[in-house]
Amino acid sequence: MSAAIALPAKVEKKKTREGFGRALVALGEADPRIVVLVGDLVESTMTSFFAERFPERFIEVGIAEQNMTGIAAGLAAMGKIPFLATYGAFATCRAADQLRVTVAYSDLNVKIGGAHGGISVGPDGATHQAMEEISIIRSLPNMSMVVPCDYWETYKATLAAARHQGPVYIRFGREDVPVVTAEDTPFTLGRGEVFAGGEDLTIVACGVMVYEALRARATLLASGIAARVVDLHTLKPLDVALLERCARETGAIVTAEEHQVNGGLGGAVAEAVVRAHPVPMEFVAVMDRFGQSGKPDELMDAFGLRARDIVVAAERALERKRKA
Amino acid sequence: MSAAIALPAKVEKKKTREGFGRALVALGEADPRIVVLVGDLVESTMTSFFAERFPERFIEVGIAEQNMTGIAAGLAAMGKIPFLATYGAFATCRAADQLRVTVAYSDLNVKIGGAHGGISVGPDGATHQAMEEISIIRSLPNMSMVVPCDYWETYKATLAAARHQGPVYIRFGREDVPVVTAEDTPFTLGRGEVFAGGEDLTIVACGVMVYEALRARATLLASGIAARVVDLHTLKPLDVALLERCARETGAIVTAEEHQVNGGLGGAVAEAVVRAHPVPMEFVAVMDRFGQSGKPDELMDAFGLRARDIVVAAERALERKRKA
Amino acid sequence: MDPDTMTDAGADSAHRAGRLAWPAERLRAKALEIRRDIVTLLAKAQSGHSGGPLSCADFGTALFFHELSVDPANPAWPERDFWHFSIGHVTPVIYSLMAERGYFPLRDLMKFRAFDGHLQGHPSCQDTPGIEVSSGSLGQGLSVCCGVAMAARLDDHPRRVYCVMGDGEQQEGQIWEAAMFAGHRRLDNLCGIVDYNRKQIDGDVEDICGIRPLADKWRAFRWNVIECDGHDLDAVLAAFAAARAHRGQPSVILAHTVMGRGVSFMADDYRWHGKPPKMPEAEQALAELGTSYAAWSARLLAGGADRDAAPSPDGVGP
Amino acid sequence: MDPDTMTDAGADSAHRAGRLAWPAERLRAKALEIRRDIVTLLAKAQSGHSGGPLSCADFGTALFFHELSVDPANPAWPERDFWHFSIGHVTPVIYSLMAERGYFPLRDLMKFRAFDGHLQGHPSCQDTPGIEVSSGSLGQGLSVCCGVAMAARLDDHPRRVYCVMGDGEQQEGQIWEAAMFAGHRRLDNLCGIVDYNRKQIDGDVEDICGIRPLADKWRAFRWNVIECDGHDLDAVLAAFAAARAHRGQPSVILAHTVMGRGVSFMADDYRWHGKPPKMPEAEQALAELGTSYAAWSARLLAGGADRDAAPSPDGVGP
Ligand SMILES: Cc1ncc(C[n+]2csc(CCOP(=O)(O)OP(=O)(O)O)c2C)c(N)n1
Ligand SMILES: Cc1ncc(C[n+]2csc(CCOP(=O)(O)OP(=O)(O)O)c2C)c(N)n1
Ligand SMILES: [Mg+2]
Ligand SMILES: [Mg+2]
Repeated sequence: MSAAIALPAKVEKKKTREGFGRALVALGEADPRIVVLVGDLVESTMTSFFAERFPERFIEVGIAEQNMTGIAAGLAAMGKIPFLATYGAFATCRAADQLRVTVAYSDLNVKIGGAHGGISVGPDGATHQAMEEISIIRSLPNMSMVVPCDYWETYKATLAAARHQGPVYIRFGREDVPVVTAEDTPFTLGRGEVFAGGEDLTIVACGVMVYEALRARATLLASGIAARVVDLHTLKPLDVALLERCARETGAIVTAEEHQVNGGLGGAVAEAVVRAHPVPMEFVAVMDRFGQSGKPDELMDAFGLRARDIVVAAERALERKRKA
Repeated sequence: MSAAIALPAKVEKKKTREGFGRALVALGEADPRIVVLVGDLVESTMTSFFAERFPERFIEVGIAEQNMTGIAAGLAAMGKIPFLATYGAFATCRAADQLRVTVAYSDLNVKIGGAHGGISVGPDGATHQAMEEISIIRSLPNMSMVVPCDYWETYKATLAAARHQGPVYIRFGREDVPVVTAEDTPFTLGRGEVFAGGEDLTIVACGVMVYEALRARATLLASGIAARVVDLHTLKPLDVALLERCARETGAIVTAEEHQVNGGLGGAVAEAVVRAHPVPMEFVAVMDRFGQSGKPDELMDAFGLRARDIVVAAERALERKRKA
Repeated sequence: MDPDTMTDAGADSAHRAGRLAWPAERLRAKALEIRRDIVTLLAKAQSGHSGGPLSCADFGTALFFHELSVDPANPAWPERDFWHFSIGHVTPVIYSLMAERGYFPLRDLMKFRAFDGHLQGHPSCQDTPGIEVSSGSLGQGLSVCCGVAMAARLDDHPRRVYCVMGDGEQQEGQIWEAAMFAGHRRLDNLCGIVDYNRKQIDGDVEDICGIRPLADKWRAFRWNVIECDGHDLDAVLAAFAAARAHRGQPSVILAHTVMGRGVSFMADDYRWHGKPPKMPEAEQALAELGTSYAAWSARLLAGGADRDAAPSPDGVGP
Repeated sequence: MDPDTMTDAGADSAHRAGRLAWPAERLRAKALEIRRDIVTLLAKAQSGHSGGPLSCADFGTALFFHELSVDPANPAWPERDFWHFSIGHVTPVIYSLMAERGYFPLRDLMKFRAFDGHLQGHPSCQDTPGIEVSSGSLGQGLSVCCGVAMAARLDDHPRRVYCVMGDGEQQEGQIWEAAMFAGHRRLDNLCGIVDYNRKQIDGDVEDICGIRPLADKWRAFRWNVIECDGHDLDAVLAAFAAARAHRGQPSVILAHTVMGRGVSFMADDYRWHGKPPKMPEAEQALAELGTSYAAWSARLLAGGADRDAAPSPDGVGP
């Protein structure tokens, strides 16, 4: 069912947010109900494509994320399909109460594009490196949430969000990231994809960490370890059946995310695993600290978000699996 | 080290928020740096005691939770020890960005009292039943968080929050809840307490669910099952050592909380357990749905937050432990 | 909730569309019934807010029985005006207005805040037909209404949008974000109404965090400001008419009211913001309002929709 | 960070306390240096904001070298005034002002936004000595300053509190919450400064979500409003003096400025809000400012604190 994803020989890189921006145009062409809102961040969120193509359905709200969220709710209540865009830090934290009461409790058809997720945002530093979105959005009933791994997945997640009835949050990063999927790689909201097979352990990743997971897998394979790689793009609803299968079949799990360790992807997987089939888990994540300024690469190294960190975690998990 | 807590023969009931209100007065007497802020909810948050006793150190901000959080930060930057109070839904969601950037990233000495946590708030309904605080606060670096189980624990948590340098969130409910601890029951920020011994499984609870856990333990004991009960009042930092010990010694864990299941107490414990010693876990919590109006008792029944629900979960966990 | 319960009103009354455009005198009589409903349902629930609902009762009646173009039997009627209470805590008046107007049977009011009812403590669009967006966290409603007004503009739809706010609520910054947006966009299909009762939970608004000069604030945010006595129905109707006539700016009506208005011992007393009358208090209040708990609760429980509310078929008045 | 690096400035200069109270002429010369710093550090980092820092450069220099009572060698000096940039993105001007004033060595500016420096993209009080509260999410700073002003009032302390805001930032509702609070509490120890450069990220403020009439807004929130040309240092000093003299209300200075001011190709162009000059552009900019990248970066790297900044021992001026 799932397409096998090989590490590309030559890595093409593209911004996930560009997938968002392009998909919005495609959506806009197909459906007049699509409306896009932005909070003084047209270029950063790549809503500029839509703004140019459909100026009459583009609403610049200015620096007022709470208001933007409420306006989107009002548009949705009138049958529009609004996509709002700002940095993830502000899309979640600044408008959390608006998301909770006006959007989620009302179950309105609002789509949220949260840009600049993760530490790879780079020199802007901690305030702009959103790393709490999964924890916050997962706690709100009725919300769906996707953290796509590359350009194409973001593109497809954006289309899927429009099709889905109800609020959806899509997280994307700032930097160019390796394109690991293809235009025809399957994508279903709510389902994880096994990108590479293996029976020794499972690496469950989302966002840019999917690429790191594939690289880690290659390294592990060289020492005779067969790691399964799951792209868990949808954080909510969670693909519990797949996670249970991976826990049973491989007996150890490493999660990898560019997000706080508390309540993120790792937390979501841990919750599923202890309920279904408890196995040793290791977490590759930001260890409950704020980000900082630096080059994206420096930061990914310093915060331990690299393939090599996944390899170390995998070895620890395997060791524990053997001892258990 | 931990005091054994027996189910009281005659149940005295008291509001946890009263423990907050009383402790603020005691703190105010001992330390002139204590300042209390409220967002148009003096009676509900029981900051009225402090307001009457120290009107000059009491700041009524009005209905502006973002501003209140920032003002508290400014006071803290000048060496005051501000406690702010409002409903938990607004203390977290409405001011999440202010908590993140101004308070937590600055690591300022702001204390937050979040009232009306949980569904037992009753007739006010979903908007006023805060059930996401643990997920949100746990994701913010530098924060500490306590969910006390009764009047005395809230009182002590409030005193401990004042002693601790850095931001602390304390969650309390609306209703009278059984007083299970005594004035001299030990309380240390960051440490869970074993309230009752047992080797068959562990029930980890916080807030009002501690009482339900003790009741569940009594029921289980009648069928020959010895459940350990842990009062995990501090959600952050987490008492990982205690949780590991419980996992090892009892081999199964049930968590019980009046909070969303995603990223709450159960999530925190699951994260610790899969890293330390994976065991079957069952979650008693609000299952990713909004609350509703009703009498507190009706709601606790309907949402499955009763001793009997813990008993059922315990039996499931034991069954899984046996099979594993 | 049983969907059948929800459509009782539609079942036993003619299809009702459009504005009722009742005259002030008739509104006065209806407002008295709304007050009786409010006291009765609060006494029954023994939970909920008394003060704000009573201060909203008169202009609320004018809104529902004169101004709004709606079809209670078909809440999603595409031609409807949009109304929203940003102050979600005034559900007693919201639900009374809705039931009296025919959105659901009057008897449902007797299950206010009840576990087995559909009338949540704060408005929930997932529970109550006719509520379009949930509220209860203050300060969020005007933004929603900006979105609805923008949708109408996009669709070139004549819909008008009404947003009821509190005066204490004016302390929430999001109100001013929305105000700035609406002023900037010249959303003249939008009309705000402030229940200016000078009270909030902890006391006088001007003591807690003064909002004066409120008219200057709205003007500085580029709104057309209309002030009126929010209990004088002639004045309220004139204010609505002025708002409707005004072009190029959104309008806000500062409706000067008295918290708890209509019940002597509640009037102008902030301590009645958030509590219901105990039964003896309710009896006294209902006596002042010319009825009794027994009589009025019987009327409500008798259930059906209010036949008086049926408009002429062309939907422009009785 | 090596704490020793941090106190260089204190080490090689006299203990500096209090206000410098420099005259306008001297401020003009310093403002030119601040602009050179800004362009140089941005060119080095190849990341960061150009436009806002340059529009803040003149009134910022007046604030730091005339108005503020601070002790850069002892940032926690109890008698200090409190200053805070709510617009955290203008770190280039903040850090230049701080370094020139002696908070840390000038050479640190060459590690702006660097992984191994202490100068974060947005102000971080955990990283940079002298930053008291972190910022970077817009709209939060005035609330912090209200808290500081309240603390001063509680302690009967003469501290003055200065908060720099952006004009785009005025769209954030939290600003108006804080404005309402400060007006209500008559916090006359508080002075806001709006960098009124008429631009924000996506273009003209008035196109995006107009904030006009801004003076009326602040007045309606009970503030004393002072308008001035934010690049005319005599006017800025007069504005600060007027704010200091005003009793019974907080004051806000609407400093009319030009985004990117001082660099011809950046001036009044919103596209320079958030990007740094590429090296050839920086050379051109620095030539316009009377220096070169080589010369100015050498000055910065030479490192020490600016000796000119040393006040007379009584701390009331040079
Ligand atoms: C964001 C938020 N903060 C606090 C509350 C709690 N609360 C409910 S009503 C109210 C007072 C509202 O005052 P006002 O708008 O004047 O309404 P009135 O008391 O006149 O009915 C408060 C503080 C809330 N519902 N939402
Ligand atoms: C809450 C929040 N929303 C959005 C941003 C992104 N942002 C940074 S600067 C800026 C524009 C600020 O405009 P203005 O205050 O006029 O500053 P200027 O562009 O003149 O420097 C925006 C939208 C932010 N930092 N914080
Ligand atoms: Mg009021
Ligand atoms: Mg600007």
